[in-house]
Amino acid sequence: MLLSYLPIVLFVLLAAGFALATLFLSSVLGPRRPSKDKLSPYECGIDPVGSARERFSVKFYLVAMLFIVFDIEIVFLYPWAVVLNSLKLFGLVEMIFFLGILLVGLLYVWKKGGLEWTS
Amino acid sequence: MTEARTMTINMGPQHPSTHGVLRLVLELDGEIVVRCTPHIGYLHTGMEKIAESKRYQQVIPITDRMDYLAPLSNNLAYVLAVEKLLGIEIPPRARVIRVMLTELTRIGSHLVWLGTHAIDIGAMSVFLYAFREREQILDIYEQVAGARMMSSYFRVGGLFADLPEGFEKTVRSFVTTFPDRLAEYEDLLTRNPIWIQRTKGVGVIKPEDAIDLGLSGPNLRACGVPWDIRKSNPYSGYEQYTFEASKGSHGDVYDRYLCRIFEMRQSVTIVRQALERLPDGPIAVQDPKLTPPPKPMVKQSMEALIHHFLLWSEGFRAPAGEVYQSIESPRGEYGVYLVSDGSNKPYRVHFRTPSFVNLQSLPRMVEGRLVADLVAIIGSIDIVLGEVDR
Amino acid sequence: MDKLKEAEPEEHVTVRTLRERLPDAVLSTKSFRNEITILVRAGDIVRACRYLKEDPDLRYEFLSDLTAVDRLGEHPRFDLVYHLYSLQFKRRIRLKVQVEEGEMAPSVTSVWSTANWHEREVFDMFGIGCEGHPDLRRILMPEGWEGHPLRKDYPVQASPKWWEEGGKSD
Amino acid sequence: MEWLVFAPLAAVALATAVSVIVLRNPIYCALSLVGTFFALSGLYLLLQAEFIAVVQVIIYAGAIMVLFLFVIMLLDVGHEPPAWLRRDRPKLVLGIVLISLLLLELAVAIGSRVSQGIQGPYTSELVNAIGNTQLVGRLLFTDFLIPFEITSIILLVAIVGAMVLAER
Amino acid sequence: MVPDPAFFVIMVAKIVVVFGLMLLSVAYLTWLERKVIGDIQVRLGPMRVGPHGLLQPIADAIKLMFKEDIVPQAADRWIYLLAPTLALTPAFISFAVIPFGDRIRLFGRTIDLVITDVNIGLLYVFAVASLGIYGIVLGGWASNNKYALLGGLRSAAQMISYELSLGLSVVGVVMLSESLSLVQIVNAQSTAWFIVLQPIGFLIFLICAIAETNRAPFDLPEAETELVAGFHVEYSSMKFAMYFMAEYANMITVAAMATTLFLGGWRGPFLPPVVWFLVKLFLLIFLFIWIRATLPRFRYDQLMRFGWKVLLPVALANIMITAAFVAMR
Repeated sequence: MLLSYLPIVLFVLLAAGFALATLFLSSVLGPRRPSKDKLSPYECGIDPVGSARERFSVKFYLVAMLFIVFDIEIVFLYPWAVVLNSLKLFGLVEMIFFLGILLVGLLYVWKKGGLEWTS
Repeated sequence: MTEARTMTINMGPQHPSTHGVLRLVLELDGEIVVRCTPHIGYLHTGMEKIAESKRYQQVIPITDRMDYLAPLSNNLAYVLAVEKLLGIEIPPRARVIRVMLTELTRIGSHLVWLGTHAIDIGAMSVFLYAFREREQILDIYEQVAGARMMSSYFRVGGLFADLPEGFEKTVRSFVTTFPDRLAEYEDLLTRNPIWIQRTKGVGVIKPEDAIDLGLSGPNLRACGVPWDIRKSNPYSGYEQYTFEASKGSHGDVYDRYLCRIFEMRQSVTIVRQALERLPDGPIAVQDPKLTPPPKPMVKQSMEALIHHFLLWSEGFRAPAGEVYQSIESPRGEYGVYLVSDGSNKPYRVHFRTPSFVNLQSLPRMVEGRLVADLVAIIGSIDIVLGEVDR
Repeated sequence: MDKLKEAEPEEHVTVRTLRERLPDAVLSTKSFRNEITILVRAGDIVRACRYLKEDPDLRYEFLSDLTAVDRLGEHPRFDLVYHLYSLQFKRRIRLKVQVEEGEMAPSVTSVWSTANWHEREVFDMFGIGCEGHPDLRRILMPEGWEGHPLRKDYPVQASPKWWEEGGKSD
Repeated sequence: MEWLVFAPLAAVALATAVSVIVLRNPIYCALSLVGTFFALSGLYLLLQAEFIAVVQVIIYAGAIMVLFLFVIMLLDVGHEPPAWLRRDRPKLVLGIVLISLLLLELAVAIGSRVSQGIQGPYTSELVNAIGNTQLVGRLLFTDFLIPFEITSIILLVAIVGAMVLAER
Repeated sequence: MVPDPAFFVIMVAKIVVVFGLMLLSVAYLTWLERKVIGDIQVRLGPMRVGPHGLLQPIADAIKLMFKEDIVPQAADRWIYLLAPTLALTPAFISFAVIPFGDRIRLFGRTIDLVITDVNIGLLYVFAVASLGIYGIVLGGWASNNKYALLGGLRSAAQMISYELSLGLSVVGVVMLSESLSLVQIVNAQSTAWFIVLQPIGFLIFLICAIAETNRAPFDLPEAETELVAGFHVEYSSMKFAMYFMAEYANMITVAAMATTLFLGGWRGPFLPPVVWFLVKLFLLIFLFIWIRATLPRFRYDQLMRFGWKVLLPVALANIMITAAFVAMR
């Protein structure tokens, strides 16, 4: 079984090697004429005010946390889907419970306005 | 989770969707615009100052460069103001040609607006389609004036030259094909759900606010205020044409879009009517003190030569006084305030440009909305920075 | 050339009503090419504007334009020119206020928001300040600019001193 | 043969795990942790646990670390080492003691071969015959049904918790 | 158990050929896109370099190679360099498990036209896809540019949101084929393509695929007109090109996945399997390009709302309905 993963490893190495080689080549081939304006961050021709790395909207954390929860849910769905044919109705009922409980969570976030992005 | 701070970011002057060198300083909370401060003047060329040292006739090419998408509208407003100051009437043929060409200009300007507005919202194909049609309008400019953009075709007292041969055919073919093309653009946008989502209810401005902020043109009409100078205070004989002023009701980006599309259709009908009634006759007032005599005459008649020389070296003098003339340019009320001290140069010229005034409403429309809306709203106000900064 | 019949300014409804309601405000009236100009006393301009805007028979609710003229050599030196428009009655009227160099003119931003940028432009180009303006600073010229370009004593070919010194707009 | 795969993976896992603690820039730490997850995923693969291996990448590297990155980036946690590392002696001592205890425990466990555990009914041949995912599914939805359903409750709590945190 | 050396030779040959073809298709996809969009927009597209601009991608590559490689001063140098690599690598490696043809006989050997068939092929692709986010987020952050940061964050939020529905959309396929191996999934479609049995799943997959690859109308992360170029605004030279290549490689991958999962993979009458696979791939890519030329762009909040409030519930409902059918069978 491990042998079937060997091509993947080789493929990854090839792709990563290609990427690194490209990086290297362009840094060797390209000219280097740095200047102050060239090295400063682009902000439409005006010197930027403050740093780009500042505290950001809390919405992004919420998205990431919800994503984790639902990603875990999806991961549970695959083994279930693979064997559903043999689990029959039993499996269906199980999953209805599982998804039902999570749907409650989704509805909760929905009603609380967690899925609104403008406010 | 602590309180998120706002981030100050410059949008423009080097930005693809500020329609020129407009600089907006945005205060963002996430993606929501908390405050928007426009900074203008990056294209300030001091046109009003330059005009004070030019003879009346020489100011015309300067006006082209203000709203460079509608050069003939600028020409028209200026020459009308000078003619008002002089107290002269131009011959009917010149008037009809002026109307026809300013309406084509309106279509051309709205086409650029449509293309850029659409590409701002991501509908890139419309941009190229709109420019294809605008190209035909530039061809028409080229036919009459020799220049594709800065045509300076309207002159004080009439026109630069009579229409060339084949002109009517070109215009006729344009007005027959254009409505179908317009319908095609509408197919891509008007009922497109994404387009509607991006524009409906965005950048809403109430009619009383719009008046308070001095909005004019399609921006004002989209709020439901049916003010069109062509209707309310007709100039150049607009009262003789049948057309409708556009009218919206919600004052949002979508209504402004509909208004301009509607105006393009109306302009086509006006151009058609102008083609129908185009009379024969002179294209300028027959006053050698104001308009140059025909070139062959200059070569034969001493008097004509003197007039020609005087006009080119001294220009003409206008009576002392002041006038204000405004027209309905594609962007709204385009006014020219002219003060004369009786000499051959304007003592003071002021251009009341619609973009300058309309841009002022931007912060009121965008604050509290998303950056993406900002882009849609800028596009919908349809500003030209050459006109904002002058 | 000058053969057109002029209207009598004092017969114009706007002038009549304004004279009736604010007799002290109107200094003089004039008509040229059938355009009425009312010279208003500087201190009364805000009152006059508000009245013209709100009176149901006049309703000049739209401020078309606001600019200035430098009459160098005359006193007072500057004219501030207001172009008002009535959407309902389709009428235009021109108001004028005269200020001397160094004087401030009252701001009409409280009557029309649109006056904001216009007054900034007047300040930028002529150096006439408007009292009560919420945000009076240069608008077209860079913030560090010296002089006011549209004044008659500002040379057309001004020395580009500002650029030579490598000035930067904020 | 197995050692050939195991040794480098274990080395990578250890090295990246150490650099999570040692590196100063929190973003580098987070990326090192991603490296650890990959090495762990490889180890799972070595144990014939394909499903777990790939889930390790999806959940840990693909989801949880994204949240970490968000937090680090958006809060712009400083690049300086935390203050306790420099000043707070008692905590440092406590940490060393705890780590020593852990190591001791590990050593005892390895020495007494407790860790070998009991041979389960599912040999690797059997797993390969049925299919790893299929087997996980079959067991999860029959024998371990209750834990599975409880998971949904835990996830629900997580959703509510996230929402409450976001609202504050 | 050590397999014979021929196994390794074939394996390496397959890897090299597939990788080389991927690179070539990525390059020519840029040409194809410009040509197709040009045609839609009544213009010609590239015409100068070679006949019909056929050498344009090569010229572009050479030009980019020789461009100055700028690293902004305020940037985090190492992450700034690492990010494009992290974007490009995952974009290519998904293809390792996608079957692009039936087994063929060559030199007396049977060769499977897939680099490797693993039991969890489908999950492998998703795992790789979930890593694509790193290149974008890190690139946006490392640039220390506000536009880049905004673009990177948007992109991250968008990608994770649509990853959920993407994952859910194929659960129906898994139920019907009872396997996570892509080879098995193609085999399960010998009677009927899953697009027939899972039309809603296909639709959701397609929408999410477009969103995952950051293409119009979901091209917010780079939304030129708002964020100038989004997360890669500071990138120049080949580093910029790597993001570009990653986008197009991702496009090929998702089209190949859609083909494999819903359109019967390489299956089809008359023509050789590989040709069928390529035809389906091409049609999907053409669709992506067509959509880009036609539709305006979504707004960020609309996009998120659509992902969470429309796609997610619909995908869940689709699963339950499919499950009911499978369980009652």
